Amino acid sequence: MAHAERPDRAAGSPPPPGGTAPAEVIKAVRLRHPVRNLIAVVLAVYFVAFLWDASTRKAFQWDIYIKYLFDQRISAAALVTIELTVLSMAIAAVLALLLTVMRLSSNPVFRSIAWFYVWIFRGTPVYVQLVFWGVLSLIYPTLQLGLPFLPPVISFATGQALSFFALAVLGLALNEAAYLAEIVRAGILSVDRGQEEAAIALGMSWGQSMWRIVIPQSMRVIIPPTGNEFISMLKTTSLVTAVPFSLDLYARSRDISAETFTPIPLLLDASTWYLFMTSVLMVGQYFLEKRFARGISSARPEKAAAAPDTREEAIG
Amino acid sequence: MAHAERPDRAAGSPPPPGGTAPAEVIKAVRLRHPVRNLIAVVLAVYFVAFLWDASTRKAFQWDIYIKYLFDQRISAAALVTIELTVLSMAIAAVLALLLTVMRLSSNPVFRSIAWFYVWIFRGTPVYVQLVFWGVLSLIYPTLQLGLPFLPPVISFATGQALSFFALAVLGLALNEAAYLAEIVRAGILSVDRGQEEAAIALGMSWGQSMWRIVIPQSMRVIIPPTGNEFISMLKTTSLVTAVPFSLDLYARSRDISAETFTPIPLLLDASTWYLFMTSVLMVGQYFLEKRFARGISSARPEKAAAAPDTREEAIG
Amino acid sequence: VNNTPAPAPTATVGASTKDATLASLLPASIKSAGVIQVGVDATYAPNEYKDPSGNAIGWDIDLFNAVAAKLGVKANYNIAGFDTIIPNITGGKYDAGVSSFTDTAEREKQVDFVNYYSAGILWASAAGKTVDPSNACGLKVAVESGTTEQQDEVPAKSAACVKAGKKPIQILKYDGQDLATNAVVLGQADAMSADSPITEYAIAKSGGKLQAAGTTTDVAPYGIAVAKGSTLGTAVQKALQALVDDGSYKAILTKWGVADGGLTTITINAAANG
Amino acid sequence: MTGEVPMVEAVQVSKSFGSNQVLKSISLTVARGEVLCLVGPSGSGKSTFLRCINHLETVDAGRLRVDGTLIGYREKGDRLHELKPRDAARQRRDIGMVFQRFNLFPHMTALENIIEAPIRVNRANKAAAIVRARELLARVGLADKADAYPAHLSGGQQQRVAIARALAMDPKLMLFDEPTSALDPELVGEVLDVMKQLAQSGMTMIVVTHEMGFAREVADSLAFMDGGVVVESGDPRTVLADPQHERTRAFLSKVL
Amino acid sequence: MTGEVPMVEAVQVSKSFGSNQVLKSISLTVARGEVLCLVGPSGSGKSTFLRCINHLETVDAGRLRVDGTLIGYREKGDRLHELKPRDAARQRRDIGMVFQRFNLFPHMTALENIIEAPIRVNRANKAAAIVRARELLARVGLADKADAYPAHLSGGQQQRVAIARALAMDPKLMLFDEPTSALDPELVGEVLDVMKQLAQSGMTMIVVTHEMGFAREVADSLAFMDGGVVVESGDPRTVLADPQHERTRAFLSKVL
Ligand SMILES: Nc1ncnc2c1ncn2[C@@H]1O[C@H](COP(=O)(O)OP(=O)(O)OP(=O)(O)O)[C@@H](O)[C@H]1O
Ligand SMILES: Nc1ncnc2c1ncn2[C@@H]1O[C@H](COP(=O)(O)OP(=O)(O)OP(=O)(O)O)[C@@H](O)[C@H]1O
Ligand SMILES: [Mg+2]
Ligand SMILES: [Mg+2]
Repeated sequence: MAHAERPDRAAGSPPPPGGTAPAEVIKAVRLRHPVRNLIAVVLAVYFVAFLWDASTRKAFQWDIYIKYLFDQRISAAALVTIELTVLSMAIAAVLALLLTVMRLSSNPVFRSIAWFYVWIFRGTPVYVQLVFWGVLSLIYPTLQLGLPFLPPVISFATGQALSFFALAVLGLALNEAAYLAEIVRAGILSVDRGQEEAAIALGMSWGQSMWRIVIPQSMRVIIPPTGNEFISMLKTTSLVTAVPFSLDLYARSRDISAETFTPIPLLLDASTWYLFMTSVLMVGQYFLEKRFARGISSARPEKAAAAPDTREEAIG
Repeated sequence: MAHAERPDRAAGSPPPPGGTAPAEVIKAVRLRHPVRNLIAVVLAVYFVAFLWDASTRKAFQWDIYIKYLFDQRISAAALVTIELTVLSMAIAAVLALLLTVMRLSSNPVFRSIAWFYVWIFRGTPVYVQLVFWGVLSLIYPTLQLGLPFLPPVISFATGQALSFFALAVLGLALNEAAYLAEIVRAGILSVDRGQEEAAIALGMSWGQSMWRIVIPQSMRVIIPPTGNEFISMLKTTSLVTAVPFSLDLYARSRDISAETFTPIPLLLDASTWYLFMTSVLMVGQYFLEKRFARGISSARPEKAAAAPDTREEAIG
Repeated sequence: VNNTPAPAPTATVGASTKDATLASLLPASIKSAGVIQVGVDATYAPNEYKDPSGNAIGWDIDLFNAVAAKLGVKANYNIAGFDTIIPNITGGKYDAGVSSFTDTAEREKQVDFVNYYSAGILWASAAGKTVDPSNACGLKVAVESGTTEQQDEVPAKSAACVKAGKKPIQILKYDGQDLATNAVVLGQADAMSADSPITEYAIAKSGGKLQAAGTTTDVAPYGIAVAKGSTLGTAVQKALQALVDDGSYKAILTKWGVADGGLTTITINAAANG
Repeated sequence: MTGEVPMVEAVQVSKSFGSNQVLKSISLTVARGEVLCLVGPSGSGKSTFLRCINHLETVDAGRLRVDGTLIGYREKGDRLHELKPRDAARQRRDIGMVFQRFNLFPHMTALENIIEAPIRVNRANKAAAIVRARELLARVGLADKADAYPAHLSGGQQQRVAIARALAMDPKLMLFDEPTSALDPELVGEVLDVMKQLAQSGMTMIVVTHEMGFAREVADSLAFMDGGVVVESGDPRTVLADPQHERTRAFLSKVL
Repeated sequence: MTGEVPMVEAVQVSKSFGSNQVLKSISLTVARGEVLCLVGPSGSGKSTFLRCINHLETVDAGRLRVDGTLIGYREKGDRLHELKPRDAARQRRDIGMVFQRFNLFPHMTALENIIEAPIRVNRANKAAAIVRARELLARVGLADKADAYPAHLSGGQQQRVAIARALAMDPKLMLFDEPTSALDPELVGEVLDVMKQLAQSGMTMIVVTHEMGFAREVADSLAFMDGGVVVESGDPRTVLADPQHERTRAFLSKVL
């Protein structure tokens, strides 16, 4: 017979805190992991030894590292790197939205052109693309806007109009747009179709359901990879030397080391700044992700929510 | 009263194909999208005009493009690029697995070291990292293996032991490992926790449940971004000039243009090869993804599967 | 693959044989290895550039191969970015830098130079476009990163422009001389500034796409860079002097069409020592 | 008299997805103020039929009218024209729909969920919309949950908010697609109670459900669908007690 | 006589997640060959209790024995030692578990799902394992579905495969955690039938369920849990017909 022994509480009333007559709390001998702990200790010692060694190693020329870390040229170059990043990400975001609308369109012309764009820009190295943008004004000395096969309406000389900075931004933005477009598309596709249907069923237009319902929810999926792209863009700016544009962080640190013949500490300076800036962005991303997950993360029918279902919930 | 009018079929028997007395099929006037269609036509015309213009534009020097497209030096360099890609991805994959195990470990030393690694390598530009690997032997003329603070067991001269090719592969692999580690981790976390529990409940060990149950399923999540990383690596090899290693596709095309003074067609040659190789990889990735989705894509309790639930199902 | 030993110098030009007394001057490490590790930026034709299979060639290479042969060792050419060569010598990765280094007092603080040639600076512009180097204010001038042209010559001219109330020169920095030269051919830059042998060679090879702008100026010695105080410097100096004396030095320069800047006496650190 | 035009009138409605004919000449009418329960096995086309009524799907053949208006098409002379998206949206405003999986907007509170469509679609005054939303929340027994996000509501509460959200548009007709089948058994009752009230208030409703108790008690008629056809229909008590067709009997024996 | 040791014996078992005490001194026994139904509202700790029995969770206080063996700990003298993962796995082999959401391995066919553990864990001969798996599939009425992937099976079929998978390890005890609550009502019967058969064959079972009909018909005893305590337990017919406690009555009035 199965039966509850000692139903020692009056049913219907919550048990007193701590429980009456609590069973002995189990104080078991914890499981040990001797091998794992040994490896961990060895690794930790190696790690410390490596840091210790690095801090004393002559080749790093830490005195020079410190001297130039806050050199005005370096910090000014870091600012240029930030400008490049922000401008090109902003332009890329606008382009990406356009591309996404084109790719989700039912019109085959829009879809094909957007596909072609993404194919070209994802298929070639950004470094090579930047070299191309550098010679843009040679290939197209004047850019003409207007109807094809007719005299142009507007026409301007690319060489004058576009500085190397502008070309660097353009090159980075056009490349990035192809990646962001994929991210935005994936984000929109990730929203449960029922959401759009519920909105449509309420009489909302496609645009309203997109802006009010689908896009806010897709942000949760879009923000993390976009944050990554932002961080990645900050690093990609180190390639603008291909344009050639040479006022960014890496190029300037290289300029200094060409004068002082101390490339290693100046590489370290540049790396430190990159690391600092990307770390700031990572922290920012963390908080942004938290904000956009608001009310969404556990939005599922009660049954599924009751049991911790995916590992992410269980761990994160 | 609600009632079914003309229940003209004997209930219980399937209706004859086509249906008896079919209602008139609706042949409605289709909705037109005049504005959208106009934009599409204009875009298409622009696109064709652009291609037409490019095909005749002198600056591209198509004759030289064709002359060097299958130049033996270019195709040999493409092979070197593939070698760089495959080797560094292979090494990165092994490292990434190690890092993932460390990050999922409950031991804080393992987790911290893995975190530190990922932080450093994701926080600095790969171009700058490659420059670093190039000067590795200046910083560490000899590498010594052994216990810290004791005389080394093995020691070898880095300058001799590591060619620039080896350094390029090493630099690319170490950078890539940080990214792959994130991907593998996300893939493992994406598998429903119930899967591991079911395996554990059957008496399988953690290792068995990982290898037989969790990892095969995580592949569906791991493969697509890993494919992207592979493609991205192929393009990143264009940066090995920073090491400096100069037998890859981009560097060789530059070498040729140094002799011929025709950089634009040679950039196009390199781009064409990159585009070709990445396209082949994309096609390969498509089939790989299909394979690994086997039996998994629609694996959910029947209720949810009955109604198309997410947009991805509805569209893809 | 990148560190392929250069092909042996041809029999007719620069053939030289081992001189045991000179060889004895070599530092022990090189002697035992039998190889001199050389850093070279192979984008500086005709001084040093790459053959179709990617190996370093050029008259600098021919000349140094002859030096190595005199010293009874082989030269191994590591193709490198120009601005990384000197740090690699001070760091001990390369024994020597053979890359058309202009011997300057600034650089002599880092390394010793065995002077082996006298080169000037010469500008070039696209054919049909007249550029005056002494009045290039507001123009775009292409240079290779890390060269004296990038660090000293063009910035000085630009500063003069600013002083005179004119627009500064826009300096376009490229990772290799080939890119800088091509920038002029394409029209991305108005002119380029490089060492005279390079500019002359580029003009000759470009098939009429480039023309000289102004004349050769700022004549200064080239030097083979070695670690400060290394006996390798003396060994190379003596070996070069021997090549000058036996006429093979002249033969190599003549073969490449750059005999104009040839020296008769090989010195060390001419910039500081005059 | 308005009573003469039925609220929903389907005449030989057919619908295929590719080669799969899901609705095979369905004909039925629902009068104003009536409650129709639609039952049938999985895949029989119940959801598809509801979706056609709300023009989330377009019918291929036959005619479907809600309150006398053709759904999905505009009659112009003797030709049919596809509706512009704007006109389709206008038709949907008058038809409320409640889904099996609630489909509340997870990034909005219960109140925001309810006022969203009145404000955006009907351009209602915001203050007025909020007052009305609170009334509706009270009516479904959730006056105190106005500011809760869906994730913090139980399934039954979510579904009641979804009903309030649909009611906020003052629909003439409410469609329910298995509104209780994603709920824990304990929570089913509270949703059915709200629906019962709604039926009693005179709302015209079509309810796809497996809750035979509800059908028996509340529905004016019941239609049993299988394989895309209405196999049998009539008074729910009659059909449930004495099904005429073999397929109906087989299905009911499993469900009851 | 083996009958003297109960199959499951819980003595004042407690379990907390952080500050949330989910099981509060639960004591109960299940004798060999008995079927215990565990019912109670959501969050009352039913699943957690099952998971403790199978050592998917570790108890904080009290003692939990299966077939006389302490679960989760090893007694050595008067001290308790945490089990090594290998020993914990050995304990689990003898306990079958069936989950609400089936948790079949989606990348394996029904047959592969069943033979996986016998081959990997028990190092059974593959041919023998296949023969046995086919027997089990036949027993749950799915002899023809051996090569189907879970995605191509209905929920009821998946759950029956999951039962066969658990049986393939020849467990002494089977735990069922709401095995039918993710199923369409039509499919519930087929799973309950398999469980009924299993009970009749003498398997010891603990079943968390809302199916009171099953409890009444099959269970030897029924325990009602709420807020982490066993409020009431006894013969299922007695408890269901005449619950002693207010909470039990409130719950049953909703579910029945
Ligand atoms: N968008 C779609 N594209 C293709 N086939 C579809 C689509 N929607 C439904 N179907 C198919 O139409 C048939 C009827 O589906 P429907 O959802 O209407 O059934 P149902 O009676 O509501 O079943 P359930 O009880 O499972 O909800 C099924 O075979 C289904 O696979
Ligand atoms: N891994 C966990 N971490 C933290 N809290 C948990 C965990 N698992 C369960 N809980 C909590 O323990 C309590 C009891 O959960 P349990 O799943 O045992 O309830 P249940 O009776 O099975 O309910 P249901 O009918 O919803 O399945 C709940 O409050 C739940 O939130
Ligand atoms: Mg349905
Ligand atoms: Mg549970």
